[in-house]
Amino acid sequence: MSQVNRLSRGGRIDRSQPLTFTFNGETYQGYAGDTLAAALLANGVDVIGRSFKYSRPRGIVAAGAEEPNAVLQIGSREETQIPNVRATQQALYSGLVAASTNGWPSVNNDLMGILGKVGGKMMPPGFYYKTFMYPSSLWMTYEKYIRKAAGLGRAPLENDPDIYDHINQHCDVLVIGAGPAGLAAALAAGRSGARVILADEQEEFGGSLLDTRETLDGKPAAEWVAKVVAELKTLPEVTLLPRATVNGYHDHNFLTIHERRTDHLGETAPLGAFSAPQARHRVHRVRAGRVVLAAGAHERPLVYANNDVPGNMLAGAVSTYVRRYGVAPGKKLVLATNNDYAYRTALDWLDAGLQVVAVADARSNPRGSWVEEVRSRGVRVLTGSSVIDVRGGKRVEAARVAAIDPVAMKVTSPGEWLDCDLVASSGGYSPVVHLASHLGGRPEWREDILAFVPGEGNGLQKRIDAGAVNGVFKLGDVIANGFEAGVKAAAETGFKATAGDLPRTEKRVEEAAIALFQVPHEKPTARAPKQFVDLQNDVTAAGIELATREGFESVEHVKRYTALGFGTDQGKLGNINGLAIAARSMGISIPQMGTTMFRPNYTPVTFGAVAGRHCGHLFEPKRYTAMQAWHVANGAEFEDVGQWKRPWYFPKKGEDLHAAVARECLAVRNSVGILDASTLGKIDIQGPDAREFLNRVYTNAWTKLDVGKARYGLMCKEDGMVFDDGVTACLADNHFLMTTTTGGAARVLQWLELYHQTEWPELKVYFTSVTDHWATMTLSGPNSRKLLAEVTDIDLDKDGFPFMTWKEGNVAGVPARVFRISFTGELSYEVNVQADYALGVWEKLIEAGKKYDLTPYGTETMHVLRAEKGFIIVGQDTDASVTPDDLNMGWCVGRTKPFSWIGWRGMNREDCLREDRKQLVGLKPIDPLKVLPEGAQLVFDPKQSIPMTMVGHVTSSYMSATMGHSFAMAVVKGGLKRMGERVFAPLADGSVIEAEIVSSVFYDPKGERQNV
Amino acid sequence: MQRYSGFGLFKHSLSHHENWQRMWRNPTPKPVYDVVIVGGGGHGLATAYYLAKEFGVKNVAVVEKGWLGGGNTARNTTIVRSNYLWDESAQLYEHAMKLWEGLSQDINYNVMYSPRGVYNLCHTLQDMRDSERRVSANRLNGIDGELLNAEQVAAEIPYLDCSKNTRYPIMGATVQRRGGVARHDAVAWGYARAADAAGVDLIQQTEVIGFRKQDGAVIGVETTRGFIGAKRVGVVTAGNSGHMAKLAGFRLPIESHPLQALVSEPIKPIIDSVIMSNAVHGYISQSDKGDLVIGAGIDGYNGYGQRGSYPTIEHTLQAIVEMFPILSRVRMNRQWGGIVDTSPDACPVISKTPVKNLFFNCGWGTGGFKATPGSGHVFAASLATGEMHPLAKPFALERFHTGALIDEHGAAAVAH
Amino acid sequence: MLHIFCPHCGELRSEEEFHAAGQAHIARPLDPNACTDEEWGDYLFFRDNPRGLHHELWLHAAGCRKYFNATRHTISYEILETYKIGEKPSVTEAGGSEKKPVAKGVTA
Amino acid sequence: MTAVNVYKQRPDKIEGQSPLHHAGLAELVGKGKSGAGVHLREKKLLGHLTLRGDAKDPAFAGGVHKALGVELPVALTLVANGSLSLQWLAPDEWLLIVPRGEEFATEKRLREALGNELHYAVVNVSGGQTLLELSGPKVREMLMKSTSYDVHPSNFPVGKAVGTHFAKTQLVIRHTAEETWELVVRRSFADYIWLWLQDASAEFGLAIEA
Repeated sequence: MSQVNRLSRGGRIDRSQPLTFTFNGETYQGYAGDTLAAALLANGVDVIGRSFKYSRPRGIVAAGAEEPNAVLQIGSREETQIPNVRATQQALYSGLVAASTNGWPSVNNDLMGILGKVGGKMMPPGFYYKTFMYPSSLWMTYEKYIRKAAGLGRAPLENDPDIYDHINQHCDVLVIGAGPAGLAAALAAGRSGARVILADEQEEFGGSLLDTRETLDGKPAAEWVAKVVAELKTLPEVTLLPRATVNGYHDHNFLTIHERRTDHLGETAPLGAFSAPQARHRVHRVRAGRVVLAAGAHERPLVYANNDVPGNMLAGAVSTYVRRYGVAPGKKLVLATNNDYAYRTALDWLDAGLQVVAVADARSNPRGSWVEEVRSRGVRVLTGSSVIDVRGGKRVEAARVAAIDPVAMKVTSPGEWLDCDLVASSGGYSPVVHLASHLGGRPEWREDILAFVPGEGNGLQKRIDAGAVNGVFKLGDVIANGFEAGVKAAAETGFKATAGDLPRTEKRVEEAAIALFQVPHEKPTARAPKQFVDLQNDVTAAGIELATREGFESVEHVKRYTALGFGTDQGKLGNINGLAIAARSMGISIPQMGTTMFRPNYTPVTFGAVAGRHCGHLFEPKRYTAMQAWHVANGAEFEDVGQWKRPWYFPKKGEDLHAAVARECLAVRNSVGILDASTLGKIDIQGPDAREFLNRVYTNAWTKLDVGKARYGLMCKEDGMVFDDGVTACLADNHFLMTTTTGGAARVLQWLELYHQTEWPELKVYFTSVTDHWATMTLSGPNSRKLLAEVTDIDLDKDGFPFMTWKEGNVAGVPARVFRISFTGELSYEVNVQADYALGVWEKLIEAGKKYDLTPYGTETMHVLRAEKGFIIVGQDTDASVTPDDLNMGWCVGRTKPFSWIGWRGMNREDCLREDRKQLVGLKPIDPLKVLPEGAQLVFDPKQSIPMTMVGHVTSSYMSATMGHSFAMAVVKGGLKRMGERVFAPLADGSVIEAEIVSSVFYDPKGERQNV
Repeated sequence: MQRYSGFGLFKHSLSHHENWQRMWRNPTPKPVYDVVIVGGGGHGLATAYYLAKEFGVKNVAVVEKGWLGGGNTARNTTIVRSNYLWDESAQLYEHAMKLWEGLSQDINYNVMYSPRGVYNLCHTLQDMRDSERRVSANRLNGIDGELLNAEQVAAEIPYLDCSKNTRYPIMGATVQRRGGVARHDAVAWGYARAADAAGVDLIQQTEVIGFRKQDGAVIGVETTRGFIGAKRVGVVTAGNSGHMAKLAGFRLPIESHPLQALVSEPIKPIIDSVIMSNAVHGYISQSDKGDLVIGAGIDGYNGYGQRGSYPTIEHTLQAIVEMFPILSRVRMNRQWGGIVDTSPDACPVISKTPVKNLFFNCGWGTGGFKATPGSGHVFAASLATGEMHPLAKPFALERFHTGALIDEHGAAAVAH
Repeated sequence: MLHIFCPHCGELRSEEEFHAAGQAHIARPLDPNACTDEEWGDYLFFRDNPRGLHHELWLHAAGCRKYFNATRHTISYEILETYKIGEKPSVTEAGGSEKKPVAKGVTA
Repeated sequence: MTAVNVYKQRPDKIEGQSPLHHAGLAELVGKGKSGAGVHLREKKLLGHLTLRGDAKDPAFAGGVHKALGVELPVALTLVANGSLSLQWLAPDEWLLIVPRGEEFATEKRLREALGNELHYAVVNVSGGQTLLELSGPKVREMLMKSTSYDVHPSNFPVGKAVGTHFAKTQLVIRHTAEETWELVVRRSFADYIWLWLQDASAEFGLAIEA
């Protein structure tokens, strides 16, 4: 099909660059410079989709972000599918594949449309709340069918081949919108030397100037645009961002811009410089000193009967298609308006050599310059009239124009049907106030222009409005307003600016519009043919009236009940008409009705773009120890602990977790194992009050810990609940090294700082994280001493270097601090070296350990071994409701310490002193081969019917290769006084595991093995 | 009350829907009520409804500063579940769940309760332990719950990335199949209509600006439309509870934070259950209109602005794309914020207060919507008798003094 | 995203560098053991949570790692001042200060 | 010195492995794209010391000056003396970077100068962090993709150094010459930062330098 609607001349398209694309499987041609919408209109495509609720045929209405109907599926391949692309904002590229998002079997022959016609009468707003209730069991079935009708486009089913990224911008002045006001503002501010960003959602800068019939300095306005843009490009501190929509205006003048960098080139981003992937979209995260909001205004359509039939368009959009794209979306135009500006469309249409059947102006006696110009060119201008109804199925065939009384909402003449194929309407202009309201600022109604403008609001936005958004519509005034805004914005950020030269504009008389938010019909609204307010959601004037009749009186209620403004256009087209209709039906004024809240985004933003590069391998840091390469080379499986990757176990060929762990456990118990313990938090503490500080933050006493010794400590929060634990060593009188759990390292340090900085600044102490500086490897097992002795100059004599002490010396030629502490219950040495040298030490230990069958072990084996000893893991055996006494660790509570340390008062509250609290005990399953699931709930009476009385749960549970039976740790109500009693774990499969309550220390209760 | 049904809809279509009645009246406040409920959100309206319907207290007013259901009821992500860890909360939420199951019929308003299954993903060994603990507790409390392994999760949730390549590979999940979603606005409107029909006065656009007290007991509320007397007052003003407490002269163990959510553009159904993840911090479901409904954790600072900070939105969508890489090209339509009253143990406060005859129901944190019917029911029972309903008793303010907290943090670190 | 002036670094930084740490000026009782359960519970859990000016504690986590105080309006999110630990706010709800929030803010 | 345990932690003769050892940077030298906009060099295995003390106390400030030959830098700045640099991290905290192996002697010198009466701390953190030097015409733009801190020269002149948010972690950025910047990176995050830098630099071309 040729481009039947393409004009032979004019427009900013490049007729020498034809581009082929497909829509719903048909191949078409457009030109470089087209939007997809322009190209579809050029090819005479009338029906672009079907409406959401009634499945009525719909065509293109607008030329920009306010388009409600032309919402298409783009993409030729599964992984590049993009749902819900507005054809008016998609540049045409060669090979573009587009399709309608609904309509079955096709948009032109849609079976749902028949259902819509028949059932439509039964689908007023909120109909679904009133039905599908009986019988209750059937809702899920109803829902299944309702969901079949859901949605517009579809998500791809394969992963996105494209990447997206972010950039952080800081500027003195952010100018939003590069129409006449924005260009002027950017120029004024940019010339001052201020850092300026100019962002505009369109493919090129210029806004309305790209298609206006008005002149500047007697020349086409686009020439002025080109001159300004050329100068802006020479200013080093000015950043120009076309195809970039400012979508969110957040607190403290932080804004987000969604830049579509390659969507005009194809459905997936081509490789860029250095053959690197280019980001398809980029989000600019902008902190702006001042914002100049020059977002323009959206034209409102008139709301008349059957105003959704394809061929009903916005007047301004018709001009845009004609003048910017060289496309005439019809032959015979009827124009309906309530204002002067729309007359430009009639003139543009005439200039294109096409027929204007009539202009229907709701005003009784319009005499503006453009009106007179239209009259002078022989066009029939019907005053005091409007289009009140339209005829046509998939395309407008005729429009009925009649005299109306817009105040009384009456049709006052029989009117006449005028044959036409295009009805262009204009109901006035709504400033694009969205961004100005993102922080809650309420727009203000201006009766003189019949529109909401951005309110002074609450002063939270450092924002200056310019141009149409500010209610300034005359071109000369708009540019002057832009210059003023730019100068002011620069001045307020410390730059001296002067306004640019105002280009000369045409002199003319412009007259005010009159209010016309719904065109009357002979029949009452409820009985008239459908008058659509929100096209995407099939919201009609009758629906809005019904909502108010049912008591939905707040604007938010009306919105929610009718779905007005819930579409992907977010009500840009219909909201003002809708709330005016609601106001009228309740007998209140528009400002009394108010607007709904505007929230980001102004237009939809790709998920991937919001996520940026923070996905896949960059989703979150993976933290590694210095021995990571060795672990990987030796087949470790890893466990996520916080952000760390820790070796979980080291399977040998054919081993599963259980086999590997059994082997690793036995190796430690019988010979020697090695663990990478580098991830434990380590905090260097220096200062004369270090000891006092420890006394205050640990539950136990630190006054008497000698230099050279180490001690285990528990930490509680002020509520007395255990929060972290670890061993702290006294390195010198005023010098300690604290260890924390892996996951707790950062929060413990922060907590120490909190108390030091806010409560006890008088204590002389400094905390420094040395977690990353030290690498730690634990040798554990009866042969650890022999092994270590081979590579160290430290005297390992058991009396000279006893349990819970530390020594300095060389290990494998590297200076080390060695701690004789044990988390396995075996003779153990924790070797700490500067992390840069750790891999070498580790490898030498592995080499030297061969003769002892030195076995690397992971966290799982560590967990089993420590559990055999009854050592807790904070976070596994505790949650935030466990006191030291609950853990049977009263020995670690300094009940007589003079200072009321953190946690002491909390653990002495009434509820913490109950005798029947859940207490940590050991469990020995009666069947030694059954391993209790970790987390399993416990009961005393397995015969009780549901709900059962739960008395605790299993916190840790393993099969012990050493002991040859399963065992567990658990918290049980009053458990410490129930030794020898039975508990039961009723499992999901119906079985019950029975276990005896025993001491939580299963292995070597006297601690003889670690103390040799 | 005009009864709703498919037949009624057909009948009204013949008269062009011109004869539908108001869903609720716009009454002038009476001088005095037996019970005044402050806050016309889901919980307040449910309280009023059950007071009138089940507890025979019909002289009731709901005083709402804005529009009915305009607070968190209008801003949440509509998830319904009852799989809580501790007995006290599990029983309360399960009470709500049972009411959800017959709610549309009870109030003759389709709230679209859709038990499509709620999955909580496990990404670490500790997640798995915690999940076993919770599911096991649910089961023994008579609440449905299953723990799935990674293969089962992959089979049940299409398009979820269950590979080992993710930052935090999925190890399993819990599922509560009776859990799901409901239509949030419909809950408020349905309760409002039913309460109105039962005689409750719904007084909108009227803000409570003080509590009038006599001898240490409340005797009514001062409002922007004057004094309204009451024998008992129930405050259910999520997001503003601290402010109400201040007006009443005491403090609460509550801090109000922004909680953000967002929706995509409507797309064809692709997510047919509710999927939540603590570790990557996001959750997602899809509405019957096709919008992906997405949320995450709260912002760290106190805030009543009904908006939060942008990085929270970024982190949330990073989590969603990490879980469902195919959604990367889908687009976010709108974001918004609610105000959540967070309590130290992530459990609500349903309690008497230092002021006699003044009751508070607050502190639901991120989980209030799902409790709406149960919360309203037990609060109504308490307001009717002046004594706390047994299910409400553990949630009294005293627990913050005795230390008997009900710590649900472990079970739900992510907002929902 | 908030823009917060760190009184130690002496410049405005993005919220991403900070952690909010709750209400400021909650002093730990000097003698906890003398507190009743009720007093201790009040210290632990009960907060002003104002709808309006809030004195709160922040940590410059990515910067100087120092805690400091801010006076912030909880509806408008406007920050009226930041000040060091140990200092008193100059803007208070009660006190008549020169500095007034530009807005009370709005909620829907 | 008895109140604090100070000892030599670095071996003399053994070659260590810097936090980016596994990345094999040495093998990548010269293999980058020509015309690269970003050049990366790991200044590895240097001596890093954290210094804590009261800047307002002349004894402390004087002692530091005596030991190091530089004044304590004021907020957000960096001073250098030959191969030694001293950077403000916080009102009571500085980062001192010295050539490899000099950290022990430097710490001793500091402790001698500061004496036993003052309350201060010196902590060797050499193993815990590394320095990445980025240079080239596109470094600033690459940094803009990585941090929300304003790296425009009007806000971030040469000689400034800030701790800030970077990608999804935190680090210190130092502006050392017009087109040269340094990142102070914690060891366990080094791999993540390396992955991030490669990704963020790809569009500008990345070259590794020895």
